[in-house]
Amino acid sequence: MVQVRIWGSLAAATEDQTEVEIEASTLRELLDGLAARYPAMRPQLERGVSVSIDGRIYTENWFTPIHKDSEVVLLARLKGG
Amino acid sequence: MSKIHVTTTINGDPTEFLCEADETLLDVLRDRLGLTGSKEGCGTGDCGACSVTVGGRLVCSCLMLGAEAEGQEIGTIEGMAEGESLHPLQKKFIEHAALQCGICTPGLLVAAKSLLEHNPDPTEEETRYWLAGNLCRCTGYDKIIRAVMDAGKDMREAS
Amino acid sequence: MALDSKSELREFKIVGTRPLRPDGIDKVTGKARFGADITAPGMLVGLVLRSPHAHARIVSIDTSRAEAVPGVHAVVTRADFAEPGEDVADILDNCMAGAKALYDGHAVAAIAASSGKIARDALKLIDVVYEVLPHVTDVDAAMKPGAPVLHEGRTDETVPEGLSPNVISRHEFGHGDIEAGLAQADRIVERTFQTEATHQGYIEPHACLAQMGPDGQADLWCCTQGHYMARNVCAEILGLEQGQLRVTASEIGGGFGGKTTVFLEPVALMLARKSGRPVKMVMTRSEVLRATGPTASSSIDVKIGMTKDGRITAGFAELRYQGGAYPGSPVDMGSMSAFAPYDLEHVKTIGWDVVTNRPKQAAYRAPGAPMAAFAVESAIDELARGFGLDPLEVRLKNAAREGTRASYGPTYPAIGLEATLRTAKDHPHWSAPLGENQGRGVACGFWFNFGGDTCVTLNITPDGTVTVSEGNPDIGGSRASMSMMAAEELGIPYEKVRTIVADTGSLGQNEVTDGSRVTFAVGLATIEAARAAIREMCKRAAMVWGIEPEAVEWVDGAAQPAGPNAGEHPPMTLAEIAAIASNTGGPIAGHHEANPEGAGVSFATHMVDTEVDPDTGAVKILRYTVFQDAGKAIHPAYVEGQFQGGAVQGIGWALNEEYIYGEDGVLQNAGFLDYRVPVASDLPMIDTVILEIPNPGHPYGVRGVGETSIVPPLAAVANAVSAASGVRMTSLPISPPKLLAALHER
Amino acid sequence: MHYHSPTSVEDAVKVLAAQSGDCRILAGGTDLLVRMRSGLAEPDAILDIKRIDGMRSITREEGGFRVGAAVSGTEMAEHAALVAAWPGVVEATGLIGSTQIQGRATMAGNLCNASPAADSVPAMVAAGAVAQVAGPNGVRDIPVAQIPTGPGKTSLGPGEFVTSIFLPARPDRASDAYLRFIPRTEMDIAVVGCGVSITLDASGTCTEARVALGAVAPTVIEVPEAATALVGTPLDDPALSALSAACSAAASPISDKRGTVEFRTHVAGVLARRAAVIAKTRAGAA
Repeated sequence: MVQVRIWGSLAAATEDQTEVEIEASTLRELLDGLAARYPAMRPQLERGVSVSIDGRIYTENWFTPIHKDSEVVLLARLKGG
Repeated sequence: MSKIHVTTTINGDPTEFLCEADETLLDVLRDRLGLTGSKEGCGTGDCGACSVTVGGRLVCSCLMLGAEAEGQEIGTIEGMAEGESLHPLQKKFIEHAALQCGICTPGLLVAAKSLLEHNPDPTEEETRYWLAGNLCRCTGYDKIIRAVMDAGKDMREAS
Repeated sequence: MALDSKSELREFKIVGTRPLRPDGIDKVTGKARFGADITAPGMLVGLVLRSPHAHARIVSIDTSRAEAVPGVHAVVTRADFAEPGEDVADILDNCMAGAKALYDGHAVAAIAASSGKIARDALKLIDVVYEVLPHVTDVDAAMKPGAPVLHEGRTDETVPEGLSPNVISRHEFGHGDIEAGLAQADRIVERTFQTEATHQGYIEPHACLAQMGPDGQADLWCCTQGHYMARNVCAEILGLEQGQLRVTASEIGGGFGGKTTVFLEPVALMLARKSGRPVKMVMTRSEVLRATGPTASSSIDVKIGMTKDGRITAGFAELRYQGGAYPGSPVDMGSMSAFAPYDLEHVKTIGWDVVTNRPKQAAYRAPGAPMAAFAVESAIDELARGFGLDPLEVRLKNAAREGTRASYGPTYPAIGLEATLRTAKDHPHWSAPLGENQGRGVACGFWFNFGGDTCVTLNITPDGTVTVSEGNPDIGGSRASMSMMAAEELGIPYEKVRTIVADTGSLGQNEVTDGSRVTFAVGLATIEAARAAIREMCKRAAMVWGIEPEAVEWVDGAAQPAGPNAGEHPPMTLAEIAAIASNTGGPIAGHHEANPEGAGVSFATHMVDTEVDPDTGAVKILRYTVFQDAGKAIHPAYVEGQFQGGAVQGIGWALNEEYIYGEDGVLQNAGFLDYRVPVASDLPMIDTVILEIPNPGHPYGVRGVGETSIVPPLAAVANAVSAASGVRMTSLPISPPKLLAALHER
Repeated sequence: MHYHSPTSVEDAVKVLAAQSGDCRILAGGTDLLVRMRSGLAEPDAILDIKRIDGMRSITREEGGFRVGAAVSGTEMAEHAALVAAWPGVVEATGLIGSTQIQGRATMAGNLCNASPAADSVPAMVAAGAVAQVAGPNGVRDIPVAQIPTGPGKTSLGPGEFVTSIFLPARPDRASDAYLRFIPRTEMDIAVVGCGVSITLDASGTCTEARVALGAVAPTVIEVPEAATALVGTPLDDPALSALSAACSAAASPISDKRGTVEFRTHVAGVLARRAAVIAKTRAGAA
């Protein structure tokens, strides 16, 4: 299981928990796992998120590995100029 | 409507063109003569990207009619280098990284050349005020001002 | 791909020097071809008819009179476009209005004619019947129940009941317990801040040239930050296959985020399709300001508590951004970045995305962050000064560092904020004397960087020179940086490498030039492409020497035996290997395609001195210094240029730039006369200090540098004005009438 | 559209008389071309006065200066005697736009464009300048203050145009100054402008003064009360305060995108004071 920190707006989908546990070893498994366990989170996941894994930010690479002790934080999808 | 026939000199080349009465010199340069080095950033004289010299005076070519060029000596960015040899200002702009995107660069160079012809040893303040009509959005002007003043120094030493 | 383990020890030969840029001569001689400089035989001129109303139902559009004008070859309205897919629906609606015109300047029709004059005259013959609707341009007004509504049904699940349908989404970030934190404070500052919308103000108006054949093959030339983006979006809108639309990026005359989307391009393609002729479209400056993408305006409540020794006990901000007529203001980015420079136990931000009758916002350099930093850094400054504390010391005391849990969630790796603050404190600027009516301000800023899809192909020519093809428009010298990194890796002189920006037919997908990504991501791909070419060259040398490829290493631009066991062979240079490439297996190239993630975050501290004229409210910038972490500066002159340019855009935002709407919702200052960007005589030199705390996510340690520099100046200037005049300005711009009124109120 | 460039005033008057549509006078063109570009002006014809004899020259006349209607701000600044006599008028004209604009923009054009915020006009009014107007009924002289009648409107009759501006002779110990307020340091339209012209006697007492304000009313206005505040004084602090108060009192501006009523009213007084101090120094006061 991986500990995942989510941001405040998403807590409505997790009964106000800001940390949840998901069985995942890759970014894709993480996102799929979140969607399956917290269906109310799906609209936001579909709009897009970024994920910080051990302090580095990922957006798209499905097979980015996640370790059990990784720090995983969901972020709003990054935009730039 | 009949077009106006204009005989002029551009960068030393005798040039004739036909234009409409309401066409600006900038439109003539860019669209009729293929001299696209002069840029249109605003069309209202507020950005200086279209700067050229007319009879040795710095003007915005967007605020002058093509018809007014009759009998005049026009200088544009395309006439600034002599063959392969760049003008000292052109060299200094590259050396000082005084351009990022480069859209304002032709107008700034024409304006800076005019400055150094009028005032070979300008202060920083004089340089900034002379160039106040040339907007640059990338550089914050720092490297441009340094390049112009450095070129002035080299040109003074060379003369 | 991570920072080279030996990078701390690596002695760069080319990286960190200041060679001349490859496009320099074209740009100083007027030869460089920008968007409006491209022509095609037989091309038509395309012009757009725009709504004079801030909000109106389009009852009917009759184009028959315009179509009858000799010389008019095509007229386009929304009816010409098929219903778009959801992901491009707003983009198309912004390029060509559907049921409603949503802002002053919204495109409602377009014409292609054989001359500009004919097109201009024919535009007046398009009869549009509007039913004018009530409008709203202010963010706070738009949120109120009963405000004029732009769209129904766009509100997402994050928004509670009872608000105007103009409220699109709510974003909440943070951790801890704000009330508990505030309870520990010796003083709490609670204030509301406002910032007006500003425009990127690139000097080159949008321009493009489109042509399309009946077979569905099309070509587009345009000035854009991302020609692959332009291809994909236009293909979807026009119903073309991406492979059939080739887009070539012209030189680009500034973007700053504003050219990360399309405005004219789909319309030009449609005009080209209908007319069967190439169509060129160039915006006027007025069109650029009215109808492209300025940044959001904002209204922000901040509440911060501090102990008397300068520890921030809690930070709260509620941010309301209007991003124009469609969802998508960068309020989420603002909410994430607002407190990012600080190590806070209790922090919370709430962001609201709101639509109004203004043009659809586009990204502008660190989108969303500068206004948030203005609010937070102003409040921190007020607290620090209220306690008589040194504002740099207070920031140092609370600074985020390696191991800090960021306000937006993750734990920071090595970051450079503390270094910028310490350097600022030791800098002579900090201790320089000030005169009467003068004041000094500081502020910190933060921005993310990201990677994205990236392709680079590096070819070795037969004579041993190198060409690099990349897919990101060069907006500020990136071709120089890529050539430098390729030369560094290959061990050859910089002058032997020429980098070009390839069209969409030449490389795979490339993310837009945005998010400060190019030096990071394209640089990384360039280095990898060079390494691939090196591997191939080592293999060729191994063939010649009859040894195993693994026994060959690349040193100083040549293959050489890796050790004594590999045999005695004189090194073979890149040029020598290139010369016999045909004999050893054919041409040699390296390429790299990736979606590199793991870009590093970036911090800056800015310091500014201002003088306030107490009789007129005029503010003069006397001195300015930027301290920013670049990770590793590839070409320091262009890194300085990014610092300086961002600082000056921020100064403009702070002092004089603003969108001014009348009661009628019409933009009143759609020109460079009254949209007042800084001019040369407004400014001093902008001093820069480059710090280099390597990003562990890049082989050379590069961090993006392009955006962070616009984040601190709004607050730094406001703090300096406060120090000089004694009044705290909470509304930007600090234009003279506003400041004078505040001085008189005091 | 038709373009005419006659070479004599007589021909110009004939061309103008022959026009049935909208014919605009082109001097420096820095306002006219902007209007054409934005669609605010769509003239049927343009009459370029720059080739007319005398339009581009500055000549001495009765101790003063006659400045042709097509003389640019830069050309004025290069005329040493003019600068010495009327530094305020020259600096006001030199403030119009950028270096590029100054190479083209003219006092006469600035006057006939009839903007209440025109920089050169308060200076000209303070200077007592007189415009010479040619038209179908011959030539007439008219104080510049009487040319603009409202934003964009002039008192010129059909077929009339300004051919020159006359700046009168200067006594000793007299000078002028012009200041404006703009948000940036260059490139803006005046939010408030103020021209002050004074004459001192040997003891430094002001014997004559004229003060004009721009951008605080539909036209540039002369403020006689401000002049009264100065005459008979050594331009000391009480006089300057009275000047300042008179200018603020005379201002009846509007709030718009460039400034508010309160700002313009206050700054009118600030600028008047500062301009008077400059004029006093220039006039040679100790």
